[in-house]
Amino acid sequence: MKLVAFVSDYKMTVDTLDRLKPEKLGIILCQNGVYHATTKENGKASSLLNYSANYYVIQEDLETRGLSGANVVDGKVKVVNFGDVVDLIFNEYDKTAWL
Amino acid sequence: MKLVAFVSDYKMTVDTLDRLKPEKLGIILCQNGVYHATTKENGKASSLLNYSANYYVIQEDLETRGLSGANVVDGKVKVVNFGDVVDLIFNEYDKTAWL
Amino acid sequence: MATTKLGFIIQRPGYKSENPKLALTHAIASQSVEIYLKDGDLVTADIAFIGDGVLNCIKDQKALENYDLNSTESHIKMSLLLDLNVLVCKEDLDKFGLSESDIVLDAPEFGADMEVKVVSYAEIAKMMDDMHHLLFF
Amino acid sequence: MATTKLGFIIQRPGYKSENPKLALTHAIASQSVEIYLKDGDLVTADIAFIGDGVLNCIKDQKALENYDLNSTESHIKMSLLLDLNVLVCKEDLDKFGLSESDIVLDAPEFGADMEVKVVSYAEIAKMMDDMHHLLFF
Amino acid sequence: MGKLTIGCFASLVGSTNLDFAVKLSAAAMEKGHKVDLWVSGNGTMVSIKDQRPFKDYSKLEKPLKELMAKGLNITACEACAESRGYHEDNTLEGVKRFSMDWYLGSSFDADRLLHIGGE
Amino acid sequence: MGKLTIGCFASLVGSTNLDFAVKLSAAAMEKGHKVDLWVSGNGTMVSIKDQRPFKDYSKLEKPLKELMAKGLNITACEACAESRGYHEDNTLEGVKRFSMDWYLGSSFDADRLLHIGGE
Repeated sequence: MKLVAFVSDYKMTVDTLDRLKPEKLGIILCQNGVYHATTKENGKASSLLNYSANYYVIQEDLETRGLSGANVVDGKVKVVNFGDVVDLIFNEYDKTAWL
Repeated sequence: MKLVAFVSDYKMTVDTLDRLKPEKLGIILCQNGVYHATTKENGKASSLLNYSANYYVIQEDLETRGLSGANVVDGKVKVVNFGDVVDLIFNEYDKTAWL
Repeated sequence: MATTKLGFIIQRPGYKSENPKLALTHAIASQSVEIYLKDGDLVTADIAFIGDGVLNCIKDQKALENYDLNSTESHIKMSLLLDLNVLVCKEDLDKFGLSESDIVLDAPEFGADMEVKVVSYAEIAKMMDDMHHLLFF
Repeated sequence: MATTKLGFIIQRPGYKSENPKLALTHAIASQSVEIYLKDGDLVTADIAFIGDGVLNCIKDQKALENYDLNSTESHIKMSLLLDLNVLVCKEDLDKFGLSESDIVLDAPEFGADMEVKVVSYAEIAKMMDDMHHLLFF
Repeated sequence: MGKLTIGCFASLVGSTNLDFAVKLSAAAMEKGHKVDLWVSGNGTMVSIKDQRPFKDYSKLEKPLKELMAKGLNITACEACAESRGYHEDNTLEGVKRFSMDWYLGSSFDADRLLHIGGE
Repeated sequence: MGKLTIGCFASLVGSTNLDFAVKLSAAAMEKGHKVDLWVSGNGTMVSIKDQRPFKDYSKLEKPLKELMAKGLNITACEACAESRGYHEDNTLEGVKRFSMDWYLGSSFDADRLLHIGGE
């Protein structure tokens, strides 16, 4: 399957992403999940960025938290808007998971 | 200070207990926090039981989750009811923290 | 005549959140969905407990006695009565040191023929592949 | 004539939960509590951001533009205007690689004289010791 | 153009899960997709009418009304609403109330389903 | 005998935070303590009258009424309630509605305060 997962928390309480092995994985960082794209702890990027996946982060949720400016977003994460999310859901993946 | 902390989750999203250094610490396991008293992962007791603290777990919340019977509760945790919690709050500690 | 298959994946423990219960009550609603469908069309619900979600399956839950609330256990039994496919991840049970004797396995007192299936995660992954849509709780 | 001191400890990031905002609005309510008290009696509120809670302090939050919602930033500034003591844990800022230039420090545009104090955790612990009651968010 | 069914369960005024569901609905409809929105659990909170629009609290009555006028189909779980004291006469005009099977019925011909559970 | 002030913020029908607050209130009053209960945020949900008592959902109207009859002092945050569409005429009899300063006022002479925030 082609699965797109939404991560909306900074501290995750489930390890489901470690188990899912879809043929194609997308991860959309939204709400407090956006910190995974921007925030280093002791200089280290979030381990959530270590999956073999396409990463996206929602612009509005970055801005809301004072995290605008492309320079703060990790290079492997693409900044998107809600319209892009709709296209990802319909055109690039066949199932969704809000974790 | 003498602090009694309530832990109501199994997966914690804060590390506040690591920071607090009261002269006396009580930890009351309630709601899904009761799993810390009963549940071993790969044979290991929860690391939440490693603090230098007095531990309590609420009987009703154990029972609700099918965890009755003293034999399932870790030896360092005392099973209490809500009346006991009231006495702990008023007589043994001076501040509370719901984490 | 078509069938849409839904997979309900429960990954968190219950009671502190309404979600595991709502997963089961929504899955059970697959039994009355025909009023919205044409004759012969179907929506099916498979249920899987993974991760900390397997803690929902521990038996003898006294939620009615303590919270005047139907237990998650009773909702699992109702799912069995309605012939839903209920899977529990064996690796996660093993991790918690839980065996089949610790969890809800059947519901003969409800008159249910179905039983909970303790299966490897690989089988749950296969189920997820086979579904049209997934709902994570 | 007595004073009750409350410590509001914010340990989680904002917006996904209402809690950090409610911490600040409740702390601000210490300014209007006298209607419940006798002359000369006081309730004071000190605020501390620790752990992931320091992420609430990042400046230039566009919550009004995106969610039609007052930002946590604006609530911090309102706290300063009302002369509340606002502490931010330096070790946690350091861990996240955040410096004073990244966070809300003052609110001259609100006419506030107070400034946010970036302090070591030891000072926050001292504040907590000094309070009559603690409220964790 | 396809059909998107969104379920929003664990959200509440004050988190942004319902805001997310409404923003995504708007974006999908903008692109010509049909959207069904199911609210259950605490998500039913969005179905109450006359919510006072303070700047300190999430408020969705206005965008929801605009989207419903453009064809958004929104239904609240009746039992979840009643158990919270949200009754028929208190419901935002245009929001339907049905049993949980409505959500499953909507999924039948949905091209995509996004279930916003979580905490 | 002392005074316990409890604040319950992040809870909702469906979690057991409000149940916890009510059970603790009952136990404290049983021992002769005075209890003030402040509900704010989603906790204000408990102040709505006519919640239908289903076995699948937490329900607190009955125990709350019993405790109020014995002297439990319960107040809901007015702004939090209004923003959710919970109005005066929909409020459980005996539950007061005030601004947030009520909670701080109650803390003034409280011997102990338990603030149930969390998620």
